[in-house]
Amino acid sequence: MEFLLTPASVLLLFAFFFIGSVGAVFIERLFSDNGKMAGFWGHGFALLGSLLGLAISVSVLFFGQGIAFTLPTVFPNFLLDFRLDGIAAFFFGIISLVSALASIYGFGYQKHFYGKYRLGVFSFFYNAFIASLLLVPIANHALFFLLAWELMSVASYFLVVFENQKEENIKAGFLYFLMTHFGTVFVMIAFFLAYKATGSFLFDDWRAATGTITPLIQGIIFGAALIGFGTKAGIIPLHIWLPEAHPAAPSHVSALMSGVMVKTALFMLFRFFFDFFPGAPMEWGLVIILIGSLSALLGILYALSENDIKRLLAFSTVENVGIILLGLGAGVTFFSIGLESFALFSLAAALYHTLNHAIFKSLLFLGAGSVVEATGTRNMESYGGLIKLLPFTAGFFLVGSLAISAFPPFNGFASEWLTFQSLFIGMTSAEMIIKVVFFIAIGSLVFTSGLAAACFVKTFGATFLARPRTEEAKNAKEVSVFMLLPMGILALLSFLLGINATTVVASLIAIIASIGLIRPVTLQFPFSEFIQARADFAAILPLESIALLLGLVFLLSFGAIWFVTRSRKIVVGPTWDCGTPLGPRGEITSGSFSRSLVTIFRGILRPTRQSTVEYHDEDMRYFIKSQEIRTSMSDPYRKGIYQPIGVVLHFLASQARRIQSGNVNMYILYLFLTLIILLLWATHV
Amino acid sequence: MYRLLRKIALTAKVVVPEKELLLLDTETLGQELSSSIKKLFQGSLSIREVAAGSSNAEEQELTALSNSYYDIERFGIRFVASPRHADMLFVSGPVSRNMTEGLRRTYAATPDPKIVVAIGDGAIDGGVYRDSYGVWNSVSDVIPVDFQIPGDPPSPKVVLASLLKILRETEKSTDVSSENK
Amino acid sequence: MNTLLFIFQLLIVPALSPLGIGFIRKVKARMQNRVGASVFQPYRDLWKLFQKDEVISEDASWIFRFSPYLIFAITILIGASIPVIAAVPVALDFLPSFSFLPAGDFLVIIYLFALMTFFLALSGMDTGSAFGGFGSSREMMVAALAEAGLLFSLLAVSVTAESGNVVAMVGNLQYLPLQALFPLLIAFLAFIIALLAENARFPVDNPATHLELTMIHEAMILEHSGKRLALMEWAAANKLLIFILLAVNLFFPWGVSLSYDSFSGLLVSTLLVVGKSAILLFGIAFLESTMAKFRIFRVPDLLLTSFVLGVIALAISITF
Amino acid sequence: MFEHFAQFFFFLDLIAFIAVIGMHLVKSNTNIIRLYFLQSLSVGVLLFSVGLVEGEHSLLWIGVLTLVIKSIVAPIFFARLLRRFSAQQSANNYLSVPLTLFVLLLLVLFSYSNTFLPLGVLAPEALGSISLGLASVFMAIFLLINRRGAFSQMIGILALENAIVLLASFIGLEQPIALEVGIIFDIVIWIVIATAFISMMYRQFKSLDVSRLTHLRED
Repeated sequence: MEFLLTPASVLLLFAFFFIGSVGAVFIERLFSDNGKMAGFWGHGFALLGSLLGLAISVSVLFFGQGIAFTLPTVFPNFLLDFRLDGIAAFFFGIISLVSALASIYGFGYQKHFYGKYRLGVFSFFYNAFIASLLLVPIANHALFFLLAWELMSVASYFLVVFENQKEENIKAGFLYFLMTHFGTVFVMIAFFLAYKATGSFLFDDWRAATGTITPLIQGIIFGAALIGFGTKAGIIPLHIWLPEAHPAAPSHVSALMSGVMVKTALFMLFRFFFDFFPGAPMEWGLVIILIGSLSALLGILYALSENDIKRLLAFSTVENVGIILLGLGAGVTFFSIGLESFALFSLAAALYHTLNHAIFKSLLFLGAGSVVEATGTRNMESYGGLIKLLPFTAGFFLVGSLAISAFPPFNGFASEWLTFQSLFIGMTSAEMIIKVVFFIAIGSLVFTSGLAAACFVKTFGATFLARPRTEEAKNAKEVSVFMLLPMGILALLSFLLGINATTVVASLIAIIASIGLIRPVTLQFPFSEFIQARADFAAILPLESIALLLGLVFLLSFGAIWFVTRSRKIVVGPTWDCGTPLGPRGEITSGSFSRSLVTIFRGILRPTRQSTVEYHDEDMRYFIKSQEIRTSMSDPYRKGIYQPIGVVLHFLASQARRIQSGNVNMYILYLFLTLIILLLWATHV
Repeated sequence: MYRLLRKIALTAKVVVPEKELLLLDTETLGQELSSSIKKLFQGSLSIREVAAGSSNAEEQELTALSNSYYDIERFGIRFVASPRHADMLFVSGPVSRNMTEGLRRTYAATPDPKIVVAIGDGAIDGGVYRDSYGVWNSVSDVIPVDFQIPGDPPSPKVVLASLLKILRETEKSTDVSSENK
Repeated sequence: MNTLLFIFQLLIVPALSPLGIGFIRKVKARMQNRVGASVFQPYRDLWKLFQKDEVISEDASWIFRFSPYLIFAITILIGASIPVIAAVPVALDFLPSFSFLPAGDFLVIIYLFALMTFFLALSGMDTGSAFGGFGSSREMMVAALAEAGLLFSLLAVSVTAESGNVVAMVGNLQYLPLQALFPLLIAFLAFIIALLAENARFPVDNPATHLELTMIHEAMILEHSGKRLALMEWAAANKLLIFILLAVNLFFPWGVSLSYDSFSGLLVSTLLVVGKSAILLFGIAFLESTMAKFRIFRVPDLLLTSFVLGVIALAISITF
Repeated sequence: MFEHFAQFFFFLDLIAFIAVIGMHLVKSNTNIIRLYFLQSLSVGVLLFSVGLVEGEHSLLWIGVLTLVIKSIVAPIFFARLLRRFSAQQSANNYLSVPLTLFVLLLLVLFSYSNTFLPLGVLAPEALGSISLGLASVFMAIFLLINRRGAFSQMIGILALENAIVLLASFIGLEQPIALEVGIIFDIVIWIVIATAFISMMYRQFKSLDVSRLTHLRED
């Protein structure tokens, strides 16, 4: 096992991904089986790499011994510095777990692309994407991190536009590219400011130089980091790319993007606020909480009004990111007012929700992927009755919906319960401003969890229950075992993580403690300590006993009732609908299900509704031949924020074009003038 | 207008004199009814009323059953919404063409053990609408009918009395069948 | 001895809940100067339904067949974990660590009720009938909005009683001075509105009607028959009784005995609890007989007032 | 040792400086080539002699290489190019001659002004030739701006390159040999590209006048 703790294992991991990506392109050349072999090769090596990654992170967490090493490079100020400490190992583990399962899913899903798209290219970018995802948490040098960050954005861009025959995928890819680089600009601002303040690109120096940073610079760095990583995480005003890009990608990639890529941004936020520059003032905590509650509430509202299953899941990612930010913000606030143990508690809640969201969101995305694979369309209005055709997918999707709506025996409840507790603690703190903000946070979290339950009843009900509404849904078939296995594992995980929540919380607190919040920065972290902490948590969050009790009571009642009514027979007859013969359109659709809630929140959602009526003869408008009602949601962000910015930019660009006179000499004149000005400035400054 | 007024003036106020019916008053009738319901339906009989092309006369009478004077709820009888919840089906009116499918579905949707009762002359043999093109003449042409309550429409008391008769007969038939089972 | 109490605690709520429903129906009948069915009629209804066969729709999946059991089990679990006549967690003799205390946390109760509504709505949609679908859609709307008022009112109580567990709350509240319990009155109002919304009582939904446009809870169980219908009715009755008991014991905690040993204490506590619940049930029945049902899109304003009342109660209870 | 030949180097520098001025004034393309030949010759000789003086073998090679390519191969190549397109004449300026001269004067004054005094610290003894070199660099750039004909602009770039080499050698920036060879190699590439560019332009617009390019801009 010691091999796993040496730098060689990390390098071997990236070697796997390298072979996977480059090899796949050649394999596609060799075999003319429209990419089948290349797909297997790519997904196979991605699986190998992720399993190794999982092994590394588990061994690091278990032995409590981090890995840190540097690789010199040709360029002077650019070191490939790796650092796998407790918190990085946690995220490393999540990423490799989800990518391993996504790769297994990929084996089954790839027949979706035979003949239509080049699987060699897909495997190349797929492996590059996972490699960059794994690179992000362990990069310990600013430029190295930016390289990994950029590689991640570019690789995911190509995966988003991979199915390029659909026009909207290209547009989604473009918007995604634009927004991620808008975010990367702010990330760079934060990094270069930090470089200017601490004089080096190495994160270790940043950690050491915490005292020297002036509050103003620290404020700007936090602001830039929040906006930069917020764009990637998809907080509300900067989220418009997320519901476009995630559904466009192939399902197991969107599971990776939603489940894991969003978390890398949150990981860096965690690093910035607690690892590099701890001691952020209280206002930052409150800002994060407000952003979190806004994202949570609006995210689930938009999810509720969605009829495209993958867009719905993408919006629900925005909601869950909001919930994670609530925990993070609470941590920052407590840390700034000196309540360290509560800070640890709420950070553990945030990280726990990160882990849970990664699991049940990828489960839901894989489920949605197999539904899309079976029916061929993403529109929920054309699903229905799939539980009888895709029984296993429906079962796992149900587990995912229960977990995401935070119901007791599952893991979603454990982390949401913890977030609630940390918000309750904050509510009773001294200052008035903290009380108000925590009130808002609790209010938004309560409404969010209520609406999340409504949203996932709609999703599950409209997709799987009652009768198939269209032909595609009628002849859907169950997906291959490759796709069911990862979903099964994820469903089991989300139940197990829910059951022994106390172990997970205690170990998370041990991990967080290791990044120098309490003790000096250490690679090692005291795992023995966490065993003792587990006991007092068991009293607070007794999820195992709730699950046990529910199981016992269920068996008791089931047995008693079965005994009493064993002689009764069950007759299967047509659905009673006040006698009316029920066609496929009789049952409720996803749009009409959420209609009541959308009408209540119409102030925020601003639903638009056009109805076109066609009469038999125009002048006598009595007998209607056909009537069509089209309801849709207006996108206030695109109209309110991004359209005006676009107009301004366009205006500026058209002004700038004026200097483009087309005459070569003019351009050289501009060059010459700037040269003169620079010389003057250089010599006079 | 004149013919209508004449009809109102001439029709007798009391259609069926009470003593003629030789029936007991509501109170005692109700007690016997609830005791037999206790025996047969464990004290709770739920009825689903299906208007299969009826002239709504029977419905008026049945609604009267749940007013404060008759108040059948105290004897354990309840009118329910869905045939799924019902033990007994009251079918009124000669089954019209467009209600046939609905009636069949209702019958199929009622769980066993169920009793179908045709209420009112219309349901029994078509009544005033007999042999018209739009009706089936009687409920028994569409679904198997167990009992009938004559009257156009039968007064609430008649309904109660016939209900008691129905339950007594089913009691006897269940006793017989349970012996020979 | 403890096992006996354990079983008593397990069965008390399901045993008494039909009585609550019967009492409300009796009072409503009396209001319409009808004699009305006897108070024990719901027991007979349930017993008859258990004896009947079932007709299940062909479109229904295993969720329709499975969820009545789960819903019923959840109500029993919560019923066992709330303080009925004594605020004391009881554990089995031979398995001391195994008690209903953990399920008493008020967040767990709220989310268990949400789980119950989740499966109720799913089984409503499962048969593909238009009424079931719309019933579920409205049910989820009401449940989503009512959860806020519910949580804030219980939160106000938990903050005043400094404990998250319902059983412990009742114990702590008894020692608090009267004026500390003042904000709980506002919280009580919020809780009552949430109670009416969650249990499909009057201003939100009419339990007796079957008018397609207005029914919410009834619409979802239109397709159930036989034992599944019985389970649904019983679960709804359990839920109502649990809410009543919570409202009574949490907001007016005096008299609830803190241990099972003194018989006289238990007697007083039983009388008090029964009396207070009767008053509350009478209030609900009175409400149902004297006011009209709200239009569906005025219900959110009602639930919003419950949310605001809850927030006010919480704000006051914190500042003191 | 360097001082004895300072006069001689300054003289070579002066020739290159005059060559660049000449390029501004002369009308026909062939004369521009001749002036370019003159400039590269002086640069080559300078490099060669500095190599001799300093005893740097690398500079010797560079000097020879510059002489061979820049002053022999390039002019012949260009002359043949001009003959093929028979575009000997068209080499006029944007600005009239007096204005051009006035701008040249400004540039020379600017390079001699004290803004570049700190540069002197690099090679105190050769201050005069540094500002001269700077002036020739500025004038070469101005040549690019001023000339209408694409051909003369091309030559202008090469003249600029020579002026930079001259300035660098005076300041004493001993570029490593790799860089020198690299630059010369660039020149070769540039010549190939320029010919292709000129021939395409010629075929397209039947003249080498740059102003025709303006309607290429899509508005």
